[in-house]
Amino acid sequence: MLRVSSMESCYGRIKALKGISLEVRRGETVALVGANGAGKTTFLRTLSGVQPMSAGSIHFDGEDISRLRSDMRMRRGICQSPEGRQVFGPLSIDDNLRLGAYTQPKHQVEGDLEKVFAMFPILKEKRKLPAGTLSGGQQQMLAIGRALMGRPKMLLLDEPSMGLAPLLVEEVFNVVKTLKAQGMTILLVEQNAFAALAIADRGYVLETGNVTLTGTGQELISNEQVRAAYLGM
Amino acid sequence: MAQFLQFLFSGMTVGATYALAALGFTLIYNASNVINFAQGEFIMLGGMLAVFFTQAGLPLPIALVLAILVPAIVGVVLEKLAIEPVKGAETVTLIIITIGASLVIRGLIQVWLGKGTHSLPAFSGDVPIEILGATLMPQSLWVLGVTGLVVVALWYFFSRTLHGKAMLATSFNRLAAELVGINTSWVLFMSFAMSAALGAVGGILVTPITLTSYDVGIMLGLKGFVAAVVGGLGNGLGAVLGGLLVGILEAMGAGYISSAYKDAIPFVLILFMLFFMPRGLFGGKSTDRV
Amino acid sequence: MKKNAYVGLYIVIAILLVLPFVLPNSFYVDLAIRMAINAVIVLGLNLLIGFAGQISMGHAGFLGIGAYASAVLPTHFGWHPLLAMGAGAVATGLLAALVARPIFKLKGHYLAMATLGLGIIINIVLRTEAALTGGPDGMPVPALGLLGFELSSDKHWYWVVALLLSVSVWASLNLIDSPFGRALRALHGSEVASQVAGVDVVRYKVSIFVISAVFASLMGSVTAHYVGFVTPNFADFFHSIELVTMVVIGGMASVYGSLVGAVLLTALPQALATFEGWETVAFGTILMICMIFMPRGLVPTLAAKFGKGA
Amino acid sequence: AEPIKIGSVLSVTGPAAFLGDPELKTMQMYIEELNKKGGVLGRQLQLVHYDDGSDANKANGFAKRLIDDDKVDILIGGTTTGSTMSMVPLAQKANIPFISLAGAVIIIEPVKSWVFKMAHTDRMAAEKVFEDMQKRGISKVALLSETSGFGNSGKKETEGVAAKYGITLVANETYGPKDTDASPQLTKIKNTAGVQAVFVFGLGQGPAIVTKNYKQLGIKLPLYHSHGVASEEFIKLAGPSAEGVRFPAAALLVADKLPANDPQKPVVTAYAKAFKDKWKTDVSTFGGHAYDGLMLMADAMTRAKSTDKAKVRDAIEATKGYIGTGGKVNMSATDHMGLDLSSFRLLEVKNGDWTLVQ
Amino acid sequence: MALLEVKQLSIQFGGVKAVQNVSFSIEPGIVYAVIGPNGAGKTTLFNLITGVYTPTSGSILLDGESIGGKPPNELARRGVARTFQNLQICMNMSALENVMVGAHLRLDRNPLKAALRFPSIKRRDAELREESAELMRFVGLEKYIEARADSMPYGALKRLEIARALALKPRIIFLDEPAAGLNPKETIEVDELVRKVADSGVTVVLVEHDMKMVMNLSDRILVLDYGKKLTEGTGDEVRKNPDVIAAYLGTHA
Ligand SMILES: Nc1ncnc2c1ncn2[C@@H]1O[C@H](COP(=O)(O)OP(=O)(O)OP(=O)(O)O)[C@@H](O)[C@H]1O
Ligand SMILES: Nc1ncnc2c1ncn2[C@@H]1O[C@H](COP(=O)(O)OP(=O)(O)OP(=O)(O)O)[C@@H](O)[C@H]1O
Ligand SMILES: [Mg+2]
Ligand SMILES: [Mg+2]
Repeated sequence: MLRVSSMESCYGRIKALKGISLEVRRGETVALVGANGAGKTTFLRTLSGVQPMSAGSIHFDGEDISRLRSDMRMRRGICQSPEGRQVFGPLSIDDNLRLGAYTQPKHQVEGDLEKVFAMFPILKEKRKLPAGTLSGGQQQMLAIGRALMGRPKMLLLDEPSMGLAPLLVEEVFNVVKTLKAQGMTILLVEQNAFAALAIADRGYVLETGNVTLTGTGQELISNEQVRAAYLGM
Repeated sequence: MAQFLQFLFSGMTVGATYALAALGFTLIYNASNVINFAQGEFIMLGGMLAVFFTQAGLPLPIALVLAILVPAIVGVVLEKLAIEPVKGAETVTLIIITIGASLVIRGLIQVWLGKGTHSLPAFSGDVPIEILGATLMPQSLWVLGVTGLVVVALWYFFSRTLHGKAMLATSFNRLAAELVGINTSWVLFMSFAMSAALGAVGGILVTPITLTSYDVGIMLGLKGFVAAVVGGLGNGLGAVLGGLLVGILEAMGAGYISSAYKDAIPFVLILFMLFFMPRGLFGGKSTDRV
Repeated sequence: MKKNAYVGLYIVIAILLVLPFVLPNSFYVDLAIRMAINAVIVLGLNLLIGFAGQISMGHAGFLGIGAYASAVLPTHFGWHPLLAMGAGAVATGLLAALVARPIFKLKGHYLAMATLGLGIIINIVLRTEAALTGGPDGMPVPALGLLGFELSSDKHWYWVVALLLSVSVWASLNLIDSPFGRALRALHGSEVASQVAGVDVVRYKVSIFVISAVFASLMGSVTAHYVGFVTPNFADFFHSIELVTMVVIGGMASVYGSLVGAVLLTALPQALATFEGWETVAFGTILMICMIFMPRGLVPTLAAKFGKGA
Repeated sequence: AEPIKIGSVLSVTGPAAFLGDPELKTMQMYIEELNKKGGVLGRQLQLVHYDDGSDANKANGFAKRLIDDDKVDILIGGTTTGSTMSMVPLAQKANIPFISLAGAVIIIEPVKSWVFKMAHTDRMAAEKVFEDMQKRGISKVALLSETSGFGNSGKKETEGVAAKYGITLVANETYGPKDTDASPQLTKIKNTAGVQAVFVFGLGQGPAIVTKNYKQLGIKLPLYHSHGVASEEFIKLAGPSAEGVRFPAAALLVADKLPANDPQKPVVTAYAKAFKDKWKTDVSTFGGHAYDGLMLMADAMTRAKSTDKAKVRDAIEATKGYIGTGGKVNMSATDHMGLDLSSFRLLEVKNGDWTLVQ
Repeated sequence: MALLEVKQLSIQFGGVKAVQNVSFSIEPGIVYAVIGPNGAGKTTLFNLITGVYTPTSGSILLDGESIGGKPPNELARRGVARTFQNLQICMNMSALENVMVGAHLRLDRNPLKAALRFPSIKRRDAELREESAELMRFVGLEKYIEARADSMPYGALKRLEIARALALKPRIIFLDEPAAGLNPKETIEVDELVRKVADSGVTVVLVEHDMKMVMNLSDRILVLDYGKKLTEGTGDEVRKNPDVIAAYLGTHA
């Protein structure tokens, strides 16, 4: 479904991605792990088209989307819950979610809203409040909910469990599992590498802008290097 | 009483011209967080072009349409050439760019249409309306009326439509806006087109009262900025009230206190007001958390 | 701030030393003096705008106070010019300190508008109190005597101003790379973070506002004596904007940027003066092009390009 | 031979552009014309001009540039009093003749050895107006002046000479040069007891707005303006509201209405025609000052038979009976303007045109 | 005597009662954790104690002295340092300078002396530069000593905040989710780091959702829920508390 070949991206003169090639098949959940600064966030942003790509190509659903504007990629079904939440602070939670469905037909929005509220009841409780006043974890829920409102064909999650309470971490992973079961394609960046690899079909290990290792989730979990470097075991 | 009423009318008329300018600021600010110091020039363009096209012998409706269309195009060109390329730059940088743009627009009009002052005939004649011994010009009602309409339209757009929300979202967080599929370039494009057109409409409306020349944009732009800030940036109703407030304070100041200090009086009061309302009359509370 | 930051200072001093001997005539000396005066003002303003991140769109007002103190006090009250200059600086400092506390509750565009208003109020007072200030037409300023010898020739002025400039650059470099300067930059970056680190944010904002205002006032006095004539244009809104433009074009938070900005924008109108009607267009175009291609200002952008410290 | 360099600093843009623009146009036009006729003293004239944007500080800088860098032979210009005054010390120091086109009395009072001026003074304008008021038996007047240099100086002079004509100023208001409305001030004046006439001292579009407001508020008192409205534009902008307005102006404005025996007639008709033909805009008296300055200079140089600065200065000071657009000029060591009240005409707007008040 | 004592502390935003009548006290030298579901009021509690917010009611005593409503810089003076859940890094400065700002109060801040380049100031600055670099190594940022803050990844910035807080030489330090955004291995590093800080005698107050880390480190734990105190106790007590399990931990921990 997604094929990225030798993607490069730079901040000024510093190359943050040095030729990443990766593939995600339809319905697959793929985890991306790596230390701070490995380039995971940069990779997701480049995929969404909000970070310029200096070399390489991206094919999605058989189409070359490398030159496509970010909003067009979103319309093709690539939705992202970004790092650092990035909610629209002064807008209400309701509006934040509705904007998540900006590209979607109107009639389905109410139903989707209810689905998100069912997932994160606290958002419903606070739906009229400005998103900026939410606590860190609540904003994280909002960011995930907003991405889901776009009815993604492929969902990009950048550290979705960050700042969430244990109960909710579990909840979020359950959501991912459910979505996966419904056939959604998911690209998951997580520091909680163990949990991520556990539910992923496959995983990639990123190191300073390069893919250094790849395999099924289980393979990676049992890989000595990975265990030492990322799982702290 | 009649005297007070006269000051009030006078202040409202002047204030409404400030309000129209302020609304233009609001529109662009809401889409991009940019304070467009060239806003005054759009007002000037509206008035000057209306004069030029009518003098050139075009039928009035066509002249007016052109006088609105051309500034809109100028606004769009400005956005594409000067604002879009520097997205994410510091506020002051953008301020300087828009100041540069205003110089260019003003300079070109000066070279093209000269430095003369011009007037347009009032839309509904020059016979003053008497109310309780005070007089009000029919043109003032036009200005006030259109200002009112624009506020309502803006309020509806920003608080009731998804596209309005999308515009706000773009100004709050451009990255996130792009991630939810908003074409932020288009949003900016539209905001400049709309506010330039709005400015031009304002320029046409106020010219019968204020006269126009290549350099009226400076003062209107400045007062419009003040009005927009006083009202609370980004709030249409605030912009209008801010404009009226400044206008009325000037008139009352000139009438009751000292005409020499009439321009200073609103500033003194506004400074005091800001000390108690640091985000203007209707500026939203900060929602930033740490 | 790297060690080589001071290299620029030596270059500046070297240029200042050579300049009078290569300039063709006293018009260019005059231009150089005006550039240097502006540079000192812009240095101070850059501390406020570039380093501390607090915009002021009314600084010309402070300049005006200094200039008029030097004009009014000696003319009408017979004060010694140096005393008048000092009084102007003190008055400016007091005024700035008085308004700073409430003003710095404001942020961003609200602050911009408040400072703009302050500048306009000062300007209106200078314009209106015609009995003292000569009104919109301005008034002449008596010559400045220093230790019994009158500053009259351009060359004398040049050396005085060159010395002032060198000292100001040196002091600015020192200041920004000190605990005080770091606190200023930190409150620009994040107010709560600096506050939690112990920075009394309000006090620092007030101090730097006062310092830059006093700088402007002193240089206003110097300009007044040098030109020999003051008008309310010294203090008007456009002059404030011009000063801010110098800061931004040269480069925010860049000491050498201040110099470059001041030099360029002082020279530009002279260079464009022969354009006959097209000056405004040309000036605006140049402003825009500079900012579009170098949004961070000349010096920081070029420094980043050629990999040198700013 | 080397051309004679004429340095000029004019306010071609900014608030005083209304004055500076026709001044520059006139200078350009007549220098070309003089050169076609062979120049002065057989040398061509060269104009070096800078626009001060109505900022006196800039005028000072440009004057320095003209003197030190361009090395001009004479300075003509200084559109506003502020610009002029900021240039005066430089001209005095450099010993270069300086013919100012601005209005205020302080330019020539006290006399400055190298400085001359062409325009009528604001004091004369006030006197001309008061003279007429006196004739009509008006003694209580409201003054509404502009907060520009022009208006401010006018205000001072008006206040100064009022008593001489037995006039008291019962109201004294101001408006800003860029104001778009003066109704509050006019309302206040309207409600002041005893006012018999209103005198407005301003320049450019401001007086037009005041005049419109005056009509809107239904004030019926006689309305006087200063010579600051002396251009066709005023009538166009103020429209029917201008009916009955009186103001002093140079003969230029009514060139075609002057009696045939008026000594100024040939000069002003020729200038008015030439200017209109060349620039396709109406004449204003301010352009006329530039004409006078230039011609006076040419005359003086011819008499001095040299461009030597001191000799030219002396020749200018010795000017007698020169007829210009502003009137008959008789300079002397104590009078560096050389005009008297008779050079001002009092005009009234009737049926959308100027008429001479006899 | 308790180092910090909080009594009946409350704050309200509009209708939202973010913290309600919370009381507790912290003995010097311990690691004290605050946990609770998202939106329970942990960050708000930190904001109250460190002076970012002014309490609606209640009192905060540091060393027995009331500090409620005092501005943050005043508290910094008394040895209170903190990090932020929503990063507060000065992006216009280098990483090292960010840390140096933390030492602000320990320096001579006279602008005149600085402008005149007094040798004493220069000398002290050079020392501080060394000290700050040392702190960066201490938190595991040796790689970024020369870096500009705006070019650093999220996880590194989290640690930069800790270094900056330490530069204050605090008596008590408040850490808001120091391990968020770190992988398990990095979390262990931070875990050790906090241990070292606590061992050096600094009282640590910790908000964290990583239960392993919390249980590992803390001497006492305060549990908040809906702005109210749910319970307080040692790790074991809290872990077994059924209310805490229901509201926060789930079956998982
Ligand atoms: N704005 C920026 N300017 C310059 N360099 C940057 C910028 N943002 C990130 N980098 C650099 O790019 C590299 C990749 O960063 P990225 O944020 O993608 O890492 P990450 O894997 O998401 O890390 P984390 O786990 O901390 O989120 C890092 O070396 C970082 O220093
Ligand atoms: N400035 C504010 N305005 C309105 N509500 C606020 C404000 N600050 C906090 N709140 C509300 O107070 C509650 C507590 O927020 P707080 O950030 O303290 O939670 P938290 O315990 O830190 O959560 P998390 O674990 O998600 O970080 C939240 O419901 C939040 O919406
Ligand atoms: Mg990341
Ligand atoms: Mg929190």
